Amino acid sequence: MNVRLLYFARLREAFGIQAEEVALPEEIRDVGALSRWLQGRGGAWRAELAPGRAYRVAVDQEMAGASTRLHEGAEVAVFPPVTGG
Amino acid sequence: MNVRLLYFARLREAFGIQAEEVALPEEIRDVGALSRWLQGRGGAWRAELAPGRAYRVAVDQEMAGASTRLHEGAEVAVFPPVTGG
Amino acid sequence: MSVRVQGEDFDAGAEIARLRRGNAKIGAIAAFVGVVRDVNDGDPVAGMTLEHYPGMTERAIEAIVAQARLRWRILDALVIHRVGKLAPADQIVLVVVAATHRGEAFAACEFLMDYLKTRAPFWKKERTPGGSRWVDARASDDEAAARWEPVGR
Amino acid sequence: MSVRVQGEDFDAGAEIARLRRGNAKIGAIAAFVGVVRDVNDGDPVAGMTLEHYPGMTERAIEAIVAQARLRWRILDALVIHRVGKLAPADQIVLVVVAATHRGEAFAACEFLMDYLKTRAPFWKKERTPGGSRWVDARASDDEAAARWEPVGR
Repeated sequence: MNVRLLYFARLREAFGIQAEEVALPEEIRDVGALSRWLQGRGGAWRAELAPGRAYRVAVDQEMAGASTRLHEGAEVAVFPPVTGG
Repeated sequence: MNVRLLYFARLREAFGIQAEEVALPEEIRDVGALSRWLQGRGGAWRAELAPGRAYRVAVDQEMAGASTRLHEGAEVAVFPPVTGG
Repeated sequence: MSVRVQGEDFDAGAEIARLRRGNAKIGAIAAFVGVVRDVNDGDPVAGMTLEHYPGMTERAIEAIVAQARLRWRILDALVIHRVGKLAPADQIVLVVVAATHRGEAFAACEFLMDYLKTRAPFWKKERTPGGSRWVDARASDDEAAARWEPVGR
Repeated sequence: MSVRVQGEDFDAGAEIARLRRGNAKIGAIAAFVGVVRDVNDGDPVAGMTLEHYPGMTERAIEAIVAQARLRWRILDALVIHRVGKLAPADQIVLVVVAATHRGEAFAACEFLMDYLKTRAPFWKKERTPGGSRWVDARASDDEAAARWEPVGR
């Protein structure tokens, strides 16, 4: 499954990347699995997305939870808790 | 005791008077007694100031209760509940 | 802190800008504008006249602002209340509160409005097709003001 | 109802005036202006940069406004949120809510601000003498937003 990943703010800087297109292994079907897959990259990925770290995921621009399903062509954004206003 | 009485809004119109200087009998020493004394004038005075009617009294521009004492030269205002804003 | 009772209209944006200037601690400004509606209690309203008690009005509003300052850490506040003849869509009242944080700005602004409605000596007389009538005090306004008592949050 | 995300400053007074025009049912306007402070968490702040998630930002704010409309009878609402580089005393955000009665205008305006703070994808990076730093989310903002849940008043 191909998805587009976006990173914002502190996570964008920590990962050194703003956006990427990735082909996910077949078993990665929801946000929780995607997060563990990204942690597998090690380094900043493991540190920033480890259990207990505060980050948020949106799928197709809607806030998502660990069980939110992914789909072909999804836009998945990973970012810190928001601090606007 | 000489006091200056002011009336506002609906009460000003009902009494047909905006302000008056009165020399109170010696026994009229607080707001409650003043109100009963004014009711004694009859007509609109009795009707508007009767027990159960909603009106407010300020002494020297501070909201007052029935037991608020009067004094020589006091400015006493009688008016309906306020409706500003 | 500033209180004005006036016949003239006001410019809410200019007042907010003036309040903001020169205090870099301000992080939050809550403002309220009250406007004359064209309908009240189901009747069309052609306009209204606001009567007040000169002298006591300013004192009462200043006392309300002083209470707000005791309750919340506010940096500045402005109350402008108009009197005299007003037409539908005319502005009646402006309350602006500046604070470091928004929660205090909102709370103090709403408190000032609720207390203005129930503690400041203004009276509205509406012009309707059936003639002029004094507006009755609303129980809902007394209830709104009562929310803030007793002191303590 | 109108949502704008923009780099340019805004004129709160002009926006309030625009919202008021042409709706004679409006009796109450509550407005909030957020301003960049020169100090945060005890450190002097020389300025900040607001990053956002284009596309999702507008959707998220529109969803928040739609929620406010379900909860309160509001006649109109406006949200303007700036992005990019800002200096102390610059305006960040404007929320204006028009309603028939003030209680609903105040509640919806504060709700919109609380939800903007916790639901809309904006991130602040402050410039301080010690370097730039991303602002951490505040527990107090989560608590402020949580006040509005569950639905029902």
